[in-house]
Amino acid sequence: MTETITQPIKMTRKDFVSDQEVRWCPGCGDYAILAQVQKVMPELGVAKENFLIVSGIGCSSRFPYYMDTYGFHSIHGRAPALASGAKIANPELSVWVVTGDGDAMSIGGNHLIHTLRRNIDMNILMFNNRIYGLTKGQYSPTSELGKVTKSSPMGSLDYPFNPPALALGAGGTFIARAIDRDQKHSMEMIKRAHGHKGTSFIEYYQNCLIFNDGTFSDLTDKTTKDESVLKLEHGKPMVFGVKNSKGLRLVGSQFEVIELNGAFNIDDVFVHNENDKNLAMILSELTYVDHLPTPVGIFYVKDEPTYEDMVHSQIQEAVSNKGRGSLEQLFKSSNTWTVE
Amino acid sequence: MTETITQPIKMTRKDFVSDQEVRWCPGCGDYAILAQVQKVMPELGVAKENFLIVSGIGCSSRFPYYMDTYGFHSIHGRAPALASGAKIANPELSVWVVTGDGDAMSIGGNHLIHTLRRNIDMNILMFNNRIYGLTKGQYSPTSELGKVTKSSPMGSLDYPFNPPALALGAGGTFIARAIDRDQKHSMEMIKRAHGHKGTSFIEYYQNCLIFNDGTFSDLTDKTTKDESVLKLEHGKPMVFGVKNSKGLRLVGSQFEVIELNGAFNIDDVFVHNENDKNLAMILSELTYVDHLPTPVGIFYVKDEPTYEDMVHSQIQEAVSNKGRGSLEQLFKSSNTWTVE
Amino acid sequence: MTNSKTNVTELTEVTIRFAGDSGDGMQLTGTQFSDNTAIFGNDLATFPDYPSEIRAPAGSLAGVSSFQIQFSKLDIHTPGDDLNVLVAMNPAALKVHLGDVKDNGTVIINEANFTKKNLNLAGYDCNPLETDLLKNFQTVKVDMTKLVGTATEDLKLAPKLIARSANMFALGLVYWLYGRKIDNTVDFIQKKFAKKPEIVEANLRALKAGYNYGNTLELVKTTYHIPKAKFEPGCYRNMMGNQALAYGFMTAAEKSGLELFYGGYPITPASDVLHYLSGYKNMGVKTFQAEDEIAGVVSAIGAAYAGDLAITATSGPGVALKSEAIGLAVMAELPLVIINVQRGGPSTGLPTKTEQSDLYQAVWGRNGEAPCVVISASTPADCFYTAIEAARIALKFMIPVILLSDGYIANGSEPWRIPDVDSLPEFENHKTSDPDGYEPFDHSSEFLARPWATPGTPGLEHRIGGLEKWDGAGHVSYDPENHDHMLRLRQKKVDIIAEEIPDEVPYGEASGNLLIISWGGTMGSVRSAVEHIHLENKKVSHVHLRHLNPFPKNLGDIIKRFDKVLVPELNLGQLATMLRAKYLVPTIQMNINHGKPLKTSDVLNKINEILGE
Amino acid sequence: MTNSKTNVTELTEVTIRFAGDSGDGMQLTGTQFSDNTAIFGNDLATFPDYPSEIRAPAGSLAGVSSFQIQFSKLDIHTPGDDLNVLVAMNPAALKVHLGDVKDNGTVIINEANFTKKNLNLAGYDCNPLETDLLKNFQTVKVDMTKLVGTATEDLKLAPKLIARSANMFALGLVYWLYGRKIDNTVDFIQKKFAKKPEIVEANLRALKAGYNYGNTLELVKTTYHIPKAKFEPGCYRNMMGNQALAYGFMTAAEKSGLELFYGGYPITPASDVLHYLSGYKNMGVKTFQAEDEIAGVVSAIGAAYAGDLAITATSGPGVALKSEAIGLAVMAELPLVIINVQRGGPSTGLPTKTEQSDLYQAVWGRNGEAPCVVISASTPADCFYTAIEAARIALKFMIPVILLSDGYIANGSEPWRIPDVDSLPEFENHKTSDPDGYEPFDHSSEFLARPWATPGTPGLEHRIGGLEKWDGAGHVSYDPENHDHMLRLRQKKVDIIAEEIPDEVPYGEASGNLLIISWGGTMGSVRSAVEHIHLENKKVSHVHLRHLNPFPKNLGDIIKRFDKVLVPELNLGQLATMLRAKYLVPTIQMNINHGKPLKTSDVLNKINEILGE
Ligand SMILES: Cc1ncc(C[n+]2csc(CCOP(=O)(O)OP(=O)(O)O)c2C)c(N)n1
Ligand SMILES: Cc1ncc(C[n+]2csc(CCOP(=O)(O)OP(=O)(O)O)c2C)c(N)n1
Ligand code: SF4
Ligand code: SF4
Ligand SMILES: [Mg+2]
Ligand SMILES: [Mg+2]
Repeated sequence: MTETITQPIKMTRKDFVSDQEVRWCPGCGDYAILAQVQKVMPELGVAKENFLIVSGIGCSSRFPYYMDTYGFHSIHGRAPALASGAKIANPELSVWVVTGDGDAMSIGGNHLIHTLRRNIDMNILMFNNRIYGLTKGQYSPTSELGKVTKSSPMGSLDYPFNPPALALGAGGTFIARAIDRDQKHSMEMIKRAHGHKGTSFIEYYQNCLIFNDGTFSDLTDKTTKDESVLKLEHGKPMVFGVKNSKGLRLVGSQFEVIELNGAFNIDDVFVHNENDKNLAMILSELTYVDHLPTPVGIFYVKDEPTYEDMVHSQIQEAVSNKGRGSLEQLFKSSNTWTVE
Repeated sequence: MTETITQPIKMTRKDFVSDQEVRWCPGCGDYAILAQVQKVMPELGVAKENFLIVSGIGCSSRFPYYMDTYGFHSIHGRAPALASGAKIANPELSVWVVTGDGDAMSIGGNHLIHTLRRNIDMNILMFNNRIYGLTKGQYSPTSELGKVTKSSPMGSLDYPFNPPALALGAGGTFIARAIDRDQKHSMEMIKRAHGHKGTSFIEYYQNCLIFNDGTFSDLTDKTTKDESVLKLEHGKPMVFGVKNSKGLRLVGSQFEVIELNGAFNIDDVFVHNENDKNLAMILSELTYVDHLPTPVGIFYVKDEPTYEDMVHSQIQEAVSNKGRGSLEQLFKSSNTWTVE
Repeated sequence: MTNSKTNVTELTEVTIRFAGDSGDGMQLTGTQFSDNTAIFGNDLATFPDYPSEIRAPAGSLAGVSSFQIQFSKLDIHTPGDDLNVLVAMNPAALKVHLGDVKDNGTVIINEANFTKKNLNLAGYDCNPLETDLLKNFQTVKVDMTKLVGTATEDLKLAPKLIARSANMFALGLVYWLYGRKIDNTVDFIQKKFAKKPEIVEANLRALKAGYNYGNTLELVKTTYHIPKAKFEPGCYRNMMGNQALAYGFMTAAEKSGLELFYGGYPITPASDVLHYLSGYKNMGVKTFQAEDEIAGVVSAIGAAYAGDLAITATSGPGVALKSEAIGLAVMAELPLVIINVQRGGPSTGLPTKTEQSDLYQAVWGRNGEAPCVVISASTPADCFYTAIEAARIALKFMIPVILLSDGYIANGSEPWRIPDVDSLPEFENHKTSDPDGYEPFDHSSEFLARPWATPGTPGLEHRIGGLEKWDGAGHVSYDPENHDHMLRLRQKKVDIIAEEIPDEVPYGEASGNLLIISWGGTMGSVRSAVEHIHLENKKVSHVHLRHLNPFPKNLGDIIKRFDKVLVPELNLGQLATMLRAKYLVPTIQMNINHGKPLKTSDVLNKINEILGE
Repeated sequence: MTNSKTNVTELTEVTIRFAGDSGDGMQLTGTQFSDNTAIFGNDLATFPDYPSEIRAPAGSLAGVSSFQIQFSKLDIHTPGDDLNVLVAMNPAALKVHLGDVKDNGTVIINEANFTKKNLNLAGYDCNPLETDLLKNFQTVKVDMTKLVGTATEDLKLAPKLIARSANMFALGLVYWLYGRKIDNTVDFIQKKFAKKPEIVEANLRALKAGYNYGNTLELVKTTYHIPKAKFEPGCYRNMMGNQALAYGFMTAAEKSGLELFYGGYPITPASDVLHYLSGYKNMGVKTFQAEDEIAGVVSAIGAAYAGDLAITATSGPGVALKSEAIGLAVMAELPLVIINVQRGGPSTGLPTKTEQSDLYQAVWGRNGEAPCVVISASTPADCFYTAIEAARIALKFMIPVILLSDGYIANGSEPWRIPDVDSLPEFENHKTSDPDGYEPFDHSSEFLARPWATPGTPGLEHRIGGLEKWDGAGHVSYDPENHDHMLRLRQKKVDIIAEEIPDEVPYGEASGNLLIISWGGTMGSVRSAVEHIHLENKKVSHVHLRHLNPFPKNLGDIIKRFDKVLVPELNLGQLATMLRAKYLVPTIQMNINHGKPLKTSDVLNKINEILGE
């Protein structure tokens, strides 16, 4: 049930570039992510023909066209469900879902949470630009309250979803956050997602130059990013700020910022444990808190049997208990009578 | 925008009993909940004609027929969306959604999480019997892993949702749990839900006698319930067990049971704070943990402006800024020219 | 075995309905009777009718559950119209069903349940057993519960268990009335309740008590004998419609060398397809109970892309939800079967009742020009062959197929001649692994089927999706001419299937005064009516369509050879609309929407009315 | 103002297309030209055509954006077929659009963009300005970018801003060519960019530079004059289709004394309805951007139950998702309008292109017998009146109405005579507050509309839902006769609307050789073709249907008076199927699916072909 390696020839990024012209706005964050994925895939030890990339509808969802793998550009919101069927049908495949904040969290919210709870082995990359790009700029379920857009000229009135919190609440077993502009870290996240057997969810902050430029600039601008990004690393204290001069400590159920220059030192800083769900939930709450940094990296990982593995073990179990069924047997599995 | 009290005559339970014969299996937990709601409603100070009960499809969703209020038995999974429209259209109404674990969390999961994040003022009572009752007994998204049902003869393979965790992850502002058999506590929960301005979500444990009898018997049987139920009360220490002999304390990010007879006393017990979201999330994780009690009561409450209030204030603001629009104005709102 | 003083009369066919409260075990009783009847050798058809509510209050009208069976020495097609025998276990059952009993028919009653409370619940002001309501019937009143109590006195059973065993008493009595042996049912009871010996004993004693009661008490003057029917030689079993669908798709999977994937969400009356399939893990069946109907069909589309024989089953409201995704399957040209076990609509409608009102939806219910193949099953056993046909078409033509069944045939049953496994055809499919000249949307094959390159196949990497595609290469294309071409090509993919399915042969003469065209579950009633009318030498013929889109290619020619065309349907005229649009033929409609199967007698009346005009 | 050496030729009508890269501002240029033309007093119609991709790569074929306008001294109905003038701002625009220019038409080119890179991107091997590709046209090659640069030299602008202002140069040039004043556009620029004086200045200089360039350089020998059209007296403005829908529903709400509720999910090309409505909070409009289409329509059903005028707008894939809920609205008999701004299907299809292929879906795309009223808009301004008609029917008959528009009329524009607010009719509705004899499903009113008792009304508490309901009392009913009755009643609710809508009056004579029946956005092209053919005294008449379900009651009679019936549609024959089924009339189909509006010339050719047969 593991992805087989049939292709010993070393692949490169080019092997994953399709012949289709890339059609995103020049400067769109999607380009960076595409490059990151194209760079990571050759290194995963998976034969090229075993990759399947499924998407919904949105700017982000055009992704499969640009990858020289099997790909399915499906309908709006349904990619996780399509990917589930494909993975159950053929567990050998390395299945990837590329989706947007609208695709995954608005129309597709239900499939997303159900896929997460079922723990079907796939890697969901949600490009969160906090806007509907393809339909030209309405607010999305991750847009901040009060956002002025085409459909909310006086400001939007919906409180946004907090994607890692929702994914954790749904029972997800791998929850991470990456940023389009941080190539090294993002590639690391993609690799880890691939390595996780079960549903991996990466919230990928992505800049939409046209309709929502700069939403994440705090986290990407050289001058501000140190202060605003908290890089989560398993087993490491949660430090951030210029020269890691700050840290987080847990008081009761709340995080507090401490300065590591006087009263506090590194031992007072809470150490990240990516296997602690309670911690992950508390960390996810930092997403929209102004005076606390935004965590990126792996919030949570848990190893649990995947849905499709259980499907196939039930089949094996049934076969070994009852023997492989035949049509003959099936047809005669109830009272029969013979007419001569 | 508050529910107006136009009916000074004191109402009783009978005022809320419709002329329709109640058609649940004898002994179904739904009867108890119906009685609880019928007893609470007359006390809420809301005129009878202002109640609107919306449901989806399922045994539980037949609820509106039995209430002598306005009611809409809609389609499977869509009750929160229908209720949203009604509440936005007429914020004077006291809107209630009655739904099942399948209706709310399977087909209706998306509307549920979006309603929760928008904080539209309504009270959602989700009758969780951890089974599909009306369709005669398939496992539901809240059924425990390995459940043998008509559609899972070798045991179900889906990890269940944890409803309070999902609701918290979605951004809910009032999350509680009640049990059909505990009338007094449940009525208290209903009242509190009504009192909360915003989306209230009550996970109502409900026994399905026919297809899932006894799922909650641990929590309702006299002999076991003290040990297995943790009643959350704001500002009170989290004690449970026979004669409240046990308590929970928080160590780092994890709860631990302590016995209150020796090394520990009541001061070591964590005090519940229904306004602490981090705490609520950690508590919600106790749902499926064998050696820890199951919390019931209010996990979390937060006061935040409701969606429909914001809609109507935008309208008011627009009117006061631009004046109430007229068709005349509207028609001439762009370049015009006159032909004589 | 029959008491010497009782006469035995031979009959051609009989219709019996067992009716009682949901808790009275009528479905089990009926199933036992029909299994027994089948094994005896009659032809038969059954029709179970459940209340919609889960356990409606005991004794209420809404809580009545019934099971009807017609059995015969001849070939029959329906569970019968009017009843020879009604078994009414309580007043509500009598109230609901008495109107269907023939004059002078037999009504068997469990007096025990005719209590004041039950009479009230049924809306009887006074006890019908004490009025002359039953005077036109042969009434057999027995306090079954009491007699079961007596027969089990020594066991000291709980009164509840005694009351619950009354159904076996009734069954025994009816076995006696039709000169049947009880052995099969004895076996069944012993197996079914093996772990509960008390229940076994209670049921066996009740069964025998009922049988002996008839035998010894000269209850009625005559018992009946219905000789064996003439069946084609072979091995037979009973088969229900939804079961036959499950069997059909498992067969198709085996015969095509594919694995079977089922993605779906429970809904009455389709859920049993999922239930049956989930029980055959040892045949490699993968069932995925999805979060909703959309995920059900979309997961199946994913499985189809990945190379499985993929199906989904639902009912009308579920198809509505799936319709966007079915359009995707049309665009992606993937093999997929969507089963719709129809129920009463619109909206939630009458969810436990039968109807044929989703034909429009199947043919026309999608955005854009999104033609699908539509076929329908006509009897419970026919569901097996219709499933195979659906899979065959989907695989051969790389196209989604909608299979229409309905609540009536889904839950009904009839004897099924078990086919020889080897005689069942193998299936073609379009899997490919050859990169040479491969194009994902290559339509150069005879029937326009595109190649099926599944993920995992080296060198055939490609992308598909819901945007318009360039014929051949399959990349996204906004080219105006290509779009027009592709719309017509997808339509043609459906239309040319008409070339490949067998011509229709009317039942009856090739020309005449009246042609009846029907589809789906009305097959039996219409055929029976036509058989009747043939006895009067009338020139009436019958075409029962399995293929609804496309129609068989000679249908237009057949129609031309008749003066009039009658289209009976359980809707407001959906097939009629299709026939009128396609053949510009005036149709006479017969539309009855009672949530029940069509009655042979109604068809017969309509035929006579038309011929008499 | 025109240079003395240039002749002025008078023309009846002209078609111009502005085409360039998505970044070239063609939509703005086109809109300015049409506003100006409207104010001048020509009749006009416009057609913007966007690329489907958000900012496809600059210079690519996929990135070409265009705006077409036809203007005339006569009454016109379409944005025109072939072009008198093409403005091509880059090689890709030339490549895509040159084929549509009339022989000897004018092609205005911004030479600046004919760089090697752009030529490559457009797929030109060599520069078409240097070949004889343009020899059949009057070609005006200008390095607009350079000239704008010169004109703004003193401002020291960024090259990007200069390049972006080239569109104003082109606009100025075309203004000059048609003898128009630039004042309106000057005003517009000043207002629009008020906060960015640099941009104002750049644009104004470019505009004037273009104008003067024509004026001073004797660029062409002739300029043109298109005299004012004769309009009905009144006050006019330009109106786009989606905008007109929004205005229509706001008007309906005011006129019915109801509040307007919009629930919906964005989708091309319907999103603008939401955008417009969300801008009118000061008219009390409540817009709810839902999580998906299902929540969009279901929230509207909730709002309708609560007493608002409730609408939802989407396109075909969205209607597919809404179809289950529309069935609920049918069952609940609530007033509701579902707008479908159609686009190319099936599935995601050609999302930014126009088509008429969701008619089947509107009429037949639901489970069960779920009849809805279906009406369609035919021009941008007609959307206003169609919206009012939809709301009127929904409220008067307590029924869901599907309103079909399409991408072509949604984004197109035409002059709209602003109606006198008081002359617009008030609306009836069925709100009730009288408990006396109240029954929720009382159908005793003239048109079978049930009373509308909204939550909050004392004494009228009641329950509704999707299960079959007892006529009158409205409680759940499984009664067979009642179900049949209710199915027919709901069908009748639609059918009797035919009694109440005006009879159709064919354009042209009442009888003749050929009747053309069309619907929706093809109105203009068909009408133009028929006007042409009337000049030849041919007996061709035209019926353009607004009401598609039910049809106007005299449609069958009209059809009988013609030898032949032609049904032109942008699909594979959906209205044709409906007409055939209803009237058993053979239809000649004309089906073009290019994702573009129908061409007048194609209709004309088809008419001639038929008449010539
Ligand atoms: C059923 C359906 N509804 C609506 C749409 C229109 N639509 C396409 S993409 C999209 C949202 C895109 O937003 P997101 O998922 O955030 O992707 P992005 O473009 O921002 O990458 C919408 C509303 C559609 N294609 N199908
Ligand atoms: C669109 C649609 N899909 C499926 C169904 C069938 N259905 C009705 S209720 C139900 C699930 C009921 O479970 P739950 O919500 O837990 O309610 P319960 O009966 O247990 O109270 C299902 C699958 C339906 N009515 N409509
Ligand atoms: S609209 Fe935004 S998200 Fe879409 S391609 Fe352009 S920049 Fe990227
Ligand atoms: S099936 Fe279960 S949930 Fe439904 S009415 Fe019966 S006991 Fe209650
Ligand atoms: Mg987005
Ligand atoms: Mg349930």
